Amino acid sequence: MNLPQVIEQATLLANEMIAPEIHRMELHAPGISGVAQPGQFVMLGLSGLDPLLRRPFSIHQCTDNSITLLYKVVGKGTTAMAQMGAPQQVSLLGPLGNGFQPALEATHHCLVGGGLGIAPMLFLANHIRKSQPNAGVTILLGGRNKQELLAQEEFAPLGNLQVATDDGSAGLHGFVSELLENIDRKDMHVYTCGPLPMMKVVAEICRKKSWLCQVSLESHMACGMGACLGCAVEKAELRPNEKKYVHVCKDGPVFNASLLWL
Amino acid sequence: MNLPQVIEQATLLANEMIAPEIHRMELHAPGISGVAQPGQFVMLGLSGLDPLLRRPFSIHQCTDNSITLLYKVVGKGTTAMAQMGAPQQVSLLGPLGNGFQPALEATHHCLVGGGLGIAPMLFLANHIRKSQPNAGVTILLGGRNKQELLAQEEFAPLGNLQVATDDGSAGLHGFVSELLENIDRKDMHVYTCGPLPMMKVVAEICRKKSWLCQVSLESHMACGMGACLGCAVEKAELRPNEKKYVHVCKDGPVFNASLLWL
Amino acid sequence: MAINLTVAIGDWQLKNPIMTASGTFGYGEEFSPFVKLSELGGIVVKGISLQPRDGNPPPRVVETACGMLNAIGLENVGLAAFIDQKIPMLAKTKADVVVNILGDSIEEYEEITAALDNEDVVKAIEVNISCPNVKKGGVAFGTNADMAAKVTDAVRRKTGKPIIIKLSPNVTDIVEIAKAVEGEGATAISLINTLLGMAIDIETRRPKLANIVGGLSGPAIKPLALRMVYQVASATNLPIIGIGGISSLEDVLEFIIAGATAIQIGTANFVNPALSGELVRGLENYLQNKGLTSVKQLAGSIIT
Amino acid sequence: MAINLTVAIGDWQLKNPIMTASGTFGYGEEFSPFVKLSELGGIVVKGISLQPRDGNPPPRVVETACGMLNAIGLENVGLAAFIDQKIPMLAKTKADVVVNILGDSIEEYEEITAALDNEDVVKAIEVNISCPNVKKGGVAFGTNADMAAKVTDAVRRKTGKPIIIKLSPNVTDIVEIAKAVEGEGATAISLINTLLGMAIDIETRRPKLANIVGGLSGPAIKPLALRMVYQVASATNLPIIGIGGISSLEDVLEFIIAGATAIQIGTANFVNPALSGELVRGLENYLQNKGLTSVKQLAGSIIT
Ligand SMILES: Cc1cc2nc3c(=O)[nH]c(=O)nc-3n(C[C@H](O)[C@H](O)[C@H](O)COP(=O)(O)OP(=O)(O)OC[C@H]3O[C@@H](n4cnc5c(N)ncnc54)[C@H](O)[C@@H]3O)c2cc1C
Ligand SMILES: Cc1cc2nc3c(=O)[nH]c(=O)nc-3n(C[C@H](O)[C@H](O)[C@H](O)COP(=O)(O)OP(=O)(O)OC[C@H]3O[C@@H](n4cnc5c(N)ncnc54)[C@H](O)[C@@H]3O)c2cc1C
Ligand SMILES: Cc1cc2nc3c(=O)[nH]c(=O)nc-3n(C[C@H](O)[C@H](O)[C@H](O)COP(=O)(O)O)c2cc1C
Ligand SMILES: Cc1cc2nc3c(=O)[nH]c(=O)nc-3n(C[C@H](O)[C@H](O)[C@H](O)COP(=O)(O)O)c2cc1C
Ligand code: FES
Ligand code: FES
Repeated sequence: MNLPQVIEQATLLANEMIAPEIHRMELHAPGISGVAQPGQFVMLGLSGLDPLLRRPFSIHQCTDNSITLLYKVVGKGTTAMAQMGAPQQVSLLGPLGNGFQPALEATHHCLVGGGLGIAPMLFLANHIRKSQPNAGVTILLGGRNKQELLAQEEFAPLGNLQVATDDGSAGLHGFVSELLENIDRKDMHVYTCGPLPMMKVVAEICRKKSWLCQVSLESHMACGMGACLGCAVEKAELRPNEKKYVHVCKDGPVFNASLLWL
Repeated sequence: MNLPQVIEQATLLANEMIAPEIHRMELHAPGISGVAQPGQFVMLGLSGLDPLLRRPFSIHQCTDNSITLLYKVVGKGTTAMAQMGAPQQVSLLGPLGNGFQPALEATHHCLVGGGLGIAPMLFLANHIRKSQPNAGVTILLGGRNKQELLAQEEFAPLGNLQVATDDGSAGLHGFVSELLENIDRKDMHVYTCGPLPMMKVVAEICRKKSWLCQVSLESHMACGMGACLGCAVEKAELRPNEKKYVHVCKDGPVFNASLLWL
Repeated sequence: MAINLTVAIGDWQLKNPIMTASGTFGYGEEFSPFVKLSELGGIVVKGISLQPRDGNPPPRVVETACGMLNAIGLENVGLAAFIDQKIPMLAKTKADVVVNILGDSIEEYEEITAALDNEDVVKAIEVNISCPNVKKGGVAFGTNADMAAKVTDAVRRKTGKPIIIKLSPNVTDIVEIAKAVEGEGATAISLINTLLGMAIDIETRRPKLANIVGGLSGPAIKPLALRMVYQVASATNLPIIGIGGISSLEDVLEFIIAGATAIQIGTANFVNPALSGELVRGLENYLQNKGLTSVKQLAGSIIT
Repeated sequence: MAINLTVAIGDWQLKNPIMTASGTFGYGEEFSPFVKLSELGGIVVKGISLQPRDGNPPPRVVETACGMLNAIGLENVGLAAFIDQKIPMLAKTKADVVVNILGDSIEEYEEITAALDNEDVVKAIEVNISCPNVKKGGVAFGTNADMAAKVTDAVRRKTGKPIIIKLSPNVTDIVEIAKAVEGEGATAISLINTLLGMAIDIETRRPKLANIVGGLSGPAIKPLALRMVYQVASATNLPIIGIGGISSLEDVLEFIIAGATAIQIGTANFVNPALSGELVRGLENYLQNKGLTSVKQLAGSIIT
């Protein structure tokens, strides 16, 4: 079920570095912000022919009129993005894909973000807080170090926040999955985004504890809208005649972990 | 005879629009400005792979530490240039080519610039004024309209300035070549840069009046330094075994009109 | 004055020369938020094979300088599901549909063609003998003039619809192949499909595509595509559909001036999903501004 | 630990794998303000023919997306003037010089080779059977395996110096041509030369190049070049010199990992005339940082 999509000439409102190599970009994009769901993404277009393709980014924050992206400078597209300034125009295609489906009946929600996977979690946390003001929410964030624990201040008021770092510079010295492992609860709904190995561990913990788990995947994308079939990822084979791959952009980016990894 | 060449990371000092689609860019480039001669050019490099090649621009003005370019926005390279701002870094290759050779013995110098061909004339006028303070200098500028008569204020103190416009909005209603035709002088040395048809008329007038004439050519360039052989233009054939083409970047851009067109 | 944008490919009258390329436009529906499909000259759907295919393992796409490599490997729903599920949906859009087909053998090409011959919504069949991303068939037919001729002849006998043969650029002499398919009754030729390329991840020392090699598309290949269109247009009498890196009105005009009757937008659909519709309007405006009344006045108007 | 950058092409020991490509580096002297020529693995000078040539009429170059088209048409001083004027100048630079040669007939290739065989400064001869910009010879030899083999054999008999055959990418099967020249005693293969392309000025409706078509080079063609290097390296035992769109250290590494023994910088010399020298140092630093001691540890290290 894909929601309405638009190509929107968004105006850059702010674009600032918030940690080494990590930037936050806010865009006036009422067409997209009005319909976006947590976990959905946009394809951001750069002018010129090189880089050629749009780049996918999760929606980090969403207000009535604007969306915010949290991105890491890794290559030529994100380098060009980091050099932009307000009030430049940016072409956005979105909102795309199927977002998280917060369980209404869940006794407790647990959001697990690692590294840049923290990005979509803020929108999700805000959404749950708003739509289910009384629901219990635990937020687990992980990063290599303190500086990579992004947007902590924004998360703090939204739930029970716990953090972990690989180098011990903040919170638990270890993996964010250990924080999850330590939770002792019967009914819980887990939402996760981050590096693939982390998400697989999270999904495995959930399987053992019988928690439902939704994971948000990345994949190399050309179109972001189901047309190129470039973003395939292998899924667990259920029945002999079933398709071998799902497509992150239109079947995801959020999947039930059980569909992917059994 | 090519002078020393460098690749210089120049700092942008100013970049402003001075007429519709016409911009002036000043760059801190002491390595180039220290040795540049009037009529020489630089190859300006843009970052990224598209546009790929450097773009050639005449040196419009030259101080001890800086050079100024006067450019028209015509395509993707110049569009990108127009968007730059101080203190960005720009890669310059130069100074390139053979510039004007102001005749020392000339009783009178006449500079004829049309359209963007005005660009190199300012450097030349300043140079003649400095090196031959007593020489007579006439400056003829032409453009399609008043707005295209660039840098008039800078030229005014440097010689006897006359202008012509296609639409009559300033000076003579007609071609700049008519101003030249009207000059009644025996010995004169003419330097011209502008659209090819204009320069051919100028050269023809000079031939009839027995004035020596130096013309500055343009051509599509890949390297600007004699390596690709891309910038060939046909020259007048003098002797049966002579080469058919000259190369604008290293044999020019300034040529004696007689070499090109007899 | 009314501008005439129509062009003909055999009996099929196209509203205008702007089509979309196979594999870059899904089954059309994905683009309906951005383009009114019925306003395009035609849409070419993702290549269909007799049996459904899963396609190649990921990663399947990687960006290169002004271009991209893909190794989708012809993932598609297969002929039966296409007819059952996609044709009814396509019929509703009122788009002029071209079906791109691919077989592992001449018999497969025949069988698919015969099945599609019954479908009214299908205006023409584009025969892909040039896919570099599948092991059998595909490009093997497209790089050999005899084989290309045989496929053309076989398909020709199975349908009265226009047959467009889509050629591979990965050949020494594109004109030889074009003439071979012209001789066997092709209605038109489309070119080019992608060029075989590769990219390597220097950290892992592995190819960036799981399939090792993939097809290069996008603006990077435009000069090659344009040259081939010009060569084939000069050497054959068939209508040519130009494809390769087209991403602006200027690009469209270059191909038409070089001799293309129509053109297809490929990779550029990913960059701007609304592009194809914009180009229809852009072309009309351009002709108007130039005082031309028909796009045919431009076609093949190159001065050499 | 000292890093060993040397590689071998036949008897010729290159200081390092970084060379510059024919036609993009003049006769070397133009670049001496920017690069110490003797520090490069080798420099390949502009193609030399038996007689001097004027080349094609202008315009000869035009930029395309991430690339450029050229139709220089082999303007060059001719064999005699090259030996008289350029060789003494090149000898002074202490550079390792490769001479790129082009003939209209096998006899011409033979005659040029025989004359260069006497010149000490010439470390190897690169036989251009792939120039798309001249009417006769050139690419005609490069697109036919038999002809390519004949040229190789003929040149081979005229010199004891390493013979590098430079292949054309405008072919259906690059491996077939590579094997043909391997069979006739080529010392090494360099690839790729430019791809035949075209661009049209929509205002004048004329080709942007006076020669109508030209050779495409630059980053746009890198994926094709890399694929061909990989294919030829996998199928022959000859050292391969990779060429095509190389403009960064990462590009150099991709070609070496794919199986290239050495590489040549072409169009990128125009963008950054100092690049070739920078890459020698960059490669050394890279190996050091990765804890490698020899560039040979990288060569052909692709994992598939
Ligand atoms: C659905 C989705 C949501 C995403 N959300 C975010 C986000 O919120 N914040 C963020 O910083 N990044 C996010 N990414 C990743 C982001 O799209 C890439 O980092 C970006 O496209 C890199 O562009 P580039 O031009 O800078 O890098 P390139 O020069 O293209 O490549 C640099 C490196 O990034 C890798 N890369 C390129 N594209 C992708 C991709 N699509 N997915 C993963 N790796 C890639 C390349 O393999 C290469 O190693 C998301 C990706 C997807 C698919
Ligand atoms: C020696 C020399 C000195 C020059 N000095 C100046 C100057 O002082 N001011 C100035 O504004 N321009 C000057 N030019 C022209 C300038 O180089 C081009 O306008 C510029 O390269 C266009 O780049 P672009 O990317 O904006 O246009 P593109 O997108 O590359 O092309 C746009 C249009 O410009 C034409 N063009 C492209 N390159 C050239 C070229 N080298 N010469 C002529 N036409 C070209 C194209 O054919 C096309 O029609 C000079 C050219 C030369 C050769
Ligand atoms: C992701 C992708 C998938 C493609 N799938 C097909 C296909 O199924 N059948 C086909 O004939 N061509 C296919 N092509 C080739 C395109 O139709 C087109 O010929 C090629 O991409 C060149 O055009 P472009 O440069 O405008 O993209 C595909 C191209 C891409 C990029
Ligand atoms: C302007 C120009 C001139 C060239 N002249 C020659 C030549 O004389 N002989 C030759 O074998 N290749 C010639 N080439 C091809 C290059 O040597 C090289 O093979 C090709 O440009 C691809 O490399 P690149 O993409 O790095 O430029 C020329 C290329 C260019 C751009
Ligand atoms: S990115 Fe194109 S189908 Fe998913
Ligand atoms: S521009 Fe390369 S030789 Fe003149």
